[in-house]
Amino acid sequence: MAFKKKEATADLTDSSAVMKARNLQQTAARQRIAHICGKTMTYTFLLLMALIVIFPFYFMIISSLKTTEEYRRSVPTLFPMEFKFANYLNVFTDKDFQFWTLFRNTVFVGVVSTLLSLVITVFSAFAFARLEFKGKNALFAALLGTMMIPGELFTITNYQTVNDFGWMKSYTVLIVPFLVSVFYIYLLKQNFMQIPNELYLAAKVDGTSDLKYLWKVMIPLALPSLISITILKMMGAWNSYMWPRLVANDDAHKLITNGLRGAAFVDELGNTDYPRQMAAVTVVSLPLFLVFIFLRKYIMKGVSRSGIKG
Amino acid sequence: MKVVLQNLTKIFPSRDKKSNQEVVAVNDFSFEIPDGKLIGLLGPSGCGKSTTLYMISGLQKPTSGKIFFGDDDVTELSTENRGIGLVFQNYALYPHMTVKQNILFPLENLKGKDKLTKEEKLERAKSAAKLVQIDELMDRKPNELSGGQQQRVAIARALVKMPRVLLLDEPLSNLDARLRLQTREEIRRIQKETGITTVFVTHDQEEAMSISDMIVVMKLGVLQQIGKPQDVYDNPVNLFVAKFLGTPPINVFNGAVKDGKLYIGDAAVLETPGVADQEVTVGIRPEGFELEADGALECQLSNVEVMGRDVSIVTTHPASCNVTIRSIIDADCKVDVTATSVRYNLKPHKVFIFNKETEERIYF
Amino acid sequence: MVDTRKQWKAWLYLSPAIVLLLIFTVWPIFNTIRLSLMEGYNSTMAANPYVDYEFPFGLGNFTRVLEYPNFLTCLKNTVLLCVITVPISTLLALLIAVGLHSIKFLQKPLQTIFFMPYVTNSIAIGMVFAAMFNMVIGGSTRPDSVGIVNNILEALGFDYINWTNAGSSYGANLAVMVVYIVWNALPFKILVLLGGLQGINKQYYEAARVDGTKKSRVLWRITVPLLSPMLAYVIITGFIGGFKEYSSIVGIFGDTMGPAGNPYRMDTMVGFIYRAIGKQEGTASAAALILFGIIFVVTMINLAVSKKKTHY
Amino acid sequence: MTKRIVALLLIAVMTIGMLTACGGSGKKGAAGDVVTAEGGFDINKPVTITFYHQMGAELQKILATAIEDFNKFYPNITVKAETMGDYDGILNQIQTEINVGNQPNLAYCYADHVATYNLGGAVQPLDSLIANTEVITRADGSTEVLGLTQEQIDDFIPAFYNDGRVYGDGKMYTLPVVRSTEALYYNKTFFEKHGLTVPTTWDEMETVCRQIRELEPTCIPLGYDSEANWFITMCEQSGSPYTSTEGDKFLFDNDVNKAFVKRFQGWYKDKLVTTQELSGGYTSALFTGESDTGTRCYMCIGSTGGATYQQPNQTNGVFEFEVGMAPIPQVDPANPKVISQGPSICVFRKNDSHETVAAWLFAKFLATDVVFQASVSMNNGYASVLKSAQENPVYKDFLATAGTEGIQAYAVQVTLEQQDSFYNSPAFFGSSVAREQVGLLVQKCLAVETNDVDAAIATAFENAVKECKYQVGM
Repeated sequence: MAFKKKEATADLTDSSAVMKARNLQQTAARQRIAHICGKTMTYTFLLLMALIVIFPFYFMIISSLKTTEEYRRSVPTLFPMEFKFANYLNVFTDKDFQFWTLFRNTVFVGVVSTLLSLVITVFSAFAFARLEFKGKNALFAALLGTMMIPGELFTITNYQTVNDFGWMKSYTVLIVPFLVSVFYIYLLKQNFMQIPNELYLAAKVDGTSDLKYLWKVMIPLALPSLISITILKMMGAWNSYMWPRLVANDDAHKLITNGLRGAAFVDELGNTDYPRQMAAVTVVSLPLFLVFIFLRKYIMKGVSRSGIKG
Repeated sequence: MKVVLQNLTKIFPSRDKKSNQEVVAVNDFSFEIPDGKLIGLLGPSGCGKSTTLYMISGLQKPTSGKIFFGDDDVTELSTENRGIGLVFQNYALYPHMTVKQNILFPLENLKGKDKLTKEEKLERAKSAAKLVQIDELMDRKPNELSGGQQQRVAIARALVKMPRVLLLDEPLSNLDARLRLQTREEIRRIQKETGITTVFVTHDQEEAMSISDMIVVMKLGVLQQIGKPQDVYDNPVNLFVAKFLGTPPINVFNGAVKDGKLYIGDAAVLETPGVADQEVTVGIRPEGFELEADGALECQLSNVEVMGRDVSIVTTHPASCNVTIRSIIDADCKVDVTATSVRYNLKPHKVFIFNKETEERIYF
Repeated sequence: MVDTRKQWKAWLYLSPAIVLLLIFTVWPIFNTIRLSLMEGYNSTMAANPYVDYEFPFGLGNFTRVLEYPNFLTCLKNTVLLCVITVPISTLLALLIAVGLHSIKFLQKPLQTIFFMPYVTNSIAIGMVFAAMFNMVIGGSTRPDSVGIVNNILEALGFDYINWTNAGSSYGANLAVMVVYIVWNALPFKILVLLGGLQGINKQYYEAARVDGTKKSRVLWRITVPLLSPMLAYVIITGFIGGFKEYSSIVGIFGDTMGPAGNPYRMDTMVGFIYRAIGKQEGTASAAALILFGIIFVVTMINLAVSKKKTHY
Repeated sequence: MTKRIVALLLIAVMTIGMLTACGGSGKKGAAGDVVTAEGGFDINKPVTITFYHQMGAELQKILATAIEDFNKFYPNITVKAETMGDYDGILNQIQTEINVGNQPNLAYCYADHVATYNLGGAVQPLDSLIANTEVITRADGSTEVLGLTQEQIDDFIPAFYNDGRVYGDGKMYTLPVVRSTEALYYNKTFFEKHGLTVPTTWDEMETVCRQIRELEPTCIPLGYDSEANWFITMCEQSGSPYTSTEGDKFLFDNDVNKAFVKRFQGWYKDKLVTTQELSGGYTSALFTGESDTGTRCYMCIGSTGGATYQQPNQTNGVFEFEVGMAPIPQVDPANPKVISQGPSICVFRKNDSHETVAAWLFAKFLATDVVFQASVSMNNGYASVLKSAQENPVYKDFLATAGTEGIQAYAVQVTLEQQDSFYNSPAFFGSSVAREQVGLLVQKCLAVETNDVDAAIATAFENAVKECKYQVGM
């Protein structure tokens, strides 16, 4: 057989794996070139894609610095000919765009709905991941099934519902209807499932209550996922548009995206003053962007830990 | 294939950005692995043994130094061009492939004139599987195998492309005690059968000693000693090696050499001609004690453990660096378990003395 | 063992979620089914306190959806967009994730950049894409307004392509939509796949390197199978999202969902549903249920396939 | 699992079937067309009314002033004005609100919107209010008739007033606020230089366009902004049917209409004309020369409300050319027809008649207040619907500035000059669909690329009618 001592050595001597000294250098050089080529290709690809991906962002920022006239040019300029920082000043001083009010409303709605949503998600995910009860799998499958339905059609009925509840034009109507996200429950459940069940059993043996166990063990271990959910939820508050416009578009409760798309930045003829709008969009995106940069590590961990396995 | 490491050094940049402290994983490491031998790289965790193995494999590049396979300088060669087989600590079997696919995988990478026909590949895979005795399991997935079986698959996968050098990273650490014994014999057998130069890394001295042709003891990236297992055991070059090898471990005392005699406490226990007067550290192998009623070294008896063939006597002594002293003597010797103390004579070749500062061996 | 004490405890923990879902998700679904069975239902008519409009019970709304002259166009666009964008975006995301995972220098800044679309406001995105692909005043002898994409084509020695304006071809329209949708889908997919990659034991790659496995073979034979749960996840959610495609098309083509001179050429199922809201909610409900049916079937097929193909 | 879901679904369907079968009977009362405040309107009873509009910042200032003026008369009527961004925003918001019965008290509206609101029976017919002769003593001691006096009615430009009565049931639903129309903007400098005549008919238009093409081979002589307006106005000018509130409703698929569309298709092919959608932007951009390459228009038919966009670029404070404005070309100059566009105001039904009357009073105030109308007009180039506004000295001065610089005044002037030519299109559930569809139809037909133009046009017409009917459930 090939693996008997003698034959093996014989095999090896005429195999190409045995290299003459000059071949060695050639191979070494070749592999160096291959390595450099590989890296170059990787970087070229990544940088090219990055360029494409970042372009709209760049465009948003340069547009926010252009004059209206320049923006309207039919061949868009890739760099502002003159910087109009006044566009930014305008964001904070514009009477139609009550930046601070909008900002405060959005932050309030975002924070409160995130907190409540986290509580609900944690409890639900815990029940699904750790507790046994009848119909658990069926219920979970049904929940996942709801993700497949085009949610737009809920609007009519939900509008009626919140109106019957008398929630119109309140923070409640902005917060409550969308507190439960099946996706978040799913994400967190997966994360919880990866925490060894022995920990739970050990806690039970020690007489730790479920709540204490959740608080002391599950939550710290699932922190990255929770942070991801927090960010997704905050982004939701930041970008929500249709529903808030419908149910709470009064000045006291208006959210920031509605402010952006509303009457502000529109002149008398209904034409949008894009540079000013872009400046506002940039300012509005900034908090999210910063949050993302600072918490990037956790978001990455959160997703990788959820280890989306069936 | 002989493997030569020449002044191999590996420095890792510091992980902690602030401190800027570099980590020297392997420091100026040189030795030669003779053709067809099984070599155990031995040392406590963090000693650089795995790094050394990885540098031989080509997965890591040395910071300086050279590696030769035979006469070929392979330092600059990347791993796939070195013709090595590597078995990972946790086997790294592809979980989505069957045993057969796992074993075939390396063969499918061959190109050019090395390219094999389908039949040849299967033939090779089968004989490799046979060699490690897993030919019955070819269609299973790794998660359907026991640890020992996975280990064999990993070895088969490493062997199937007929490497010039086989490298094993902690091959037994994931196995239970019984399997460990069995598997290390297996490794020995396979190595013998194939005659492939094999290097394996372990922190378990017993494992290394039991199957290696040669062992290499490392500490903090520095080579301590190379040799046949028994030679190293019998002749450790320093306190570290002495302490690291042997179960139960060597007993260490504070002692002194005075006028050509070795003193432990007040007792002169051994003649040490030609050794200058100094404070020393004394190492005595457990089997280096002989019960004698008028022995030179008196220890307080605390416990006697009868282990069948041998008896292990646990004692204490004020000069001992360890809490207890453990000696192993023949079961035929009667020990009075009610006595408060025992007296020993020492076998000179089982006693090593070391410089107090440098911990280097002082020969006598 | 299922003990009864735990049973009620589980339901207690689930109660807030269940109550909210019952009110804001389950009830609307039932209501949708109800409306879909009321022929010709129009919410404004139904709200009229003075006139009692009749909405007979039956399947008329469903047949009406199928009778819609543009129904096949909607279906075709929806399916085409799904079938084209999901593989492209998944593949690109995979390559980017693998690339990002393999580098050290610039890794973090690049990661941040690839997630930027996530935090870029959707208003900006629509306008930018319109500007990028823009060109041509209809009927003029020379293009008047050229987007950057055409500038690039010109630099590469190609002719301008009319992407979205009057007289543009279906292929060009589709291409723009594909680029836009893929662009939009990338960050999430990269995020998930990168997360998955970080969970893969590095030794598999070292083992492959020792064996001299080619990069492409490592990708297809090792990375892809090991990532298969995440890939299945992004593909399934991609399909679900793809079947609901609407706002992206409006973002590029406006409410008429097509280039000038060819309105509703890029119409989709959800586009149809949206237009029916406010006019024919019964039909809209029926269409939503039909869409749900399609998504359900496709997801089930997806799940069945992925069960066979994912390796765990 | 799947079986269980299916079973659940079946049960649900059956339950709902029964629900629908049983539900919905005998809810309806009589339509409250007539509003009477018992014992007269009590100006001291506090009431809040909500007004939805789409005004931007500048107009909101004007509105705020108007509300202040109104509150001098009725201090206890609090007007809450909310902007919905644009007209579609108003429509969507109100339509959803009607479904649950909490629509606002009054809103800026287009006729098509009112037709939609009418489906829900939400709009208050104004006839009884207009006819109401109750005299109210206002807070400042002055008096007014609750309804409209004949004098007030006569002060409205008739065509605009009649915009409130286009719903096929003979009832009046809205009051006009300001109006715009379409006008022909032309490059006066260019026309004078080349001795061109401003066209008054479509035949003349074709001639002029061909002349201009000779002079400037790369140009597109005419830009027409709104395809839908073009079609509807051509129907009116040709005397051919467009829509009707009765019967088949969508009547625009006829030979006369096909003929003019085919003619314009020829123009488009010969590069004599382009439209907003086909050119990818307001054609005014081509007219003013904002586009920096060769293509430009020398004529543009656009809204008088968008006059500022027809103002050419300035270099060193000098306009690049002089703009002329003229009525749009006609089929029959003896019987001119132009479109009437612009916001009206409608009042919504409320259970509390006090609220309804309060809303009416505010609607009436906006519709008849010369100061408000003139201010709006001067701000955006829409024309006041009141004849008396033209007597207002400030407004008069404004109108006198008509020209390239005072292009808004110019636009108002042209609008007012045509006050006898306005037509109204019928509004009903589906009229907005018709409008959308004919706009798309023009786009489609102009861009036809096949050789068999007639067949393509015929198919397009047929499909457009089909789509209209489908969307309203006919």
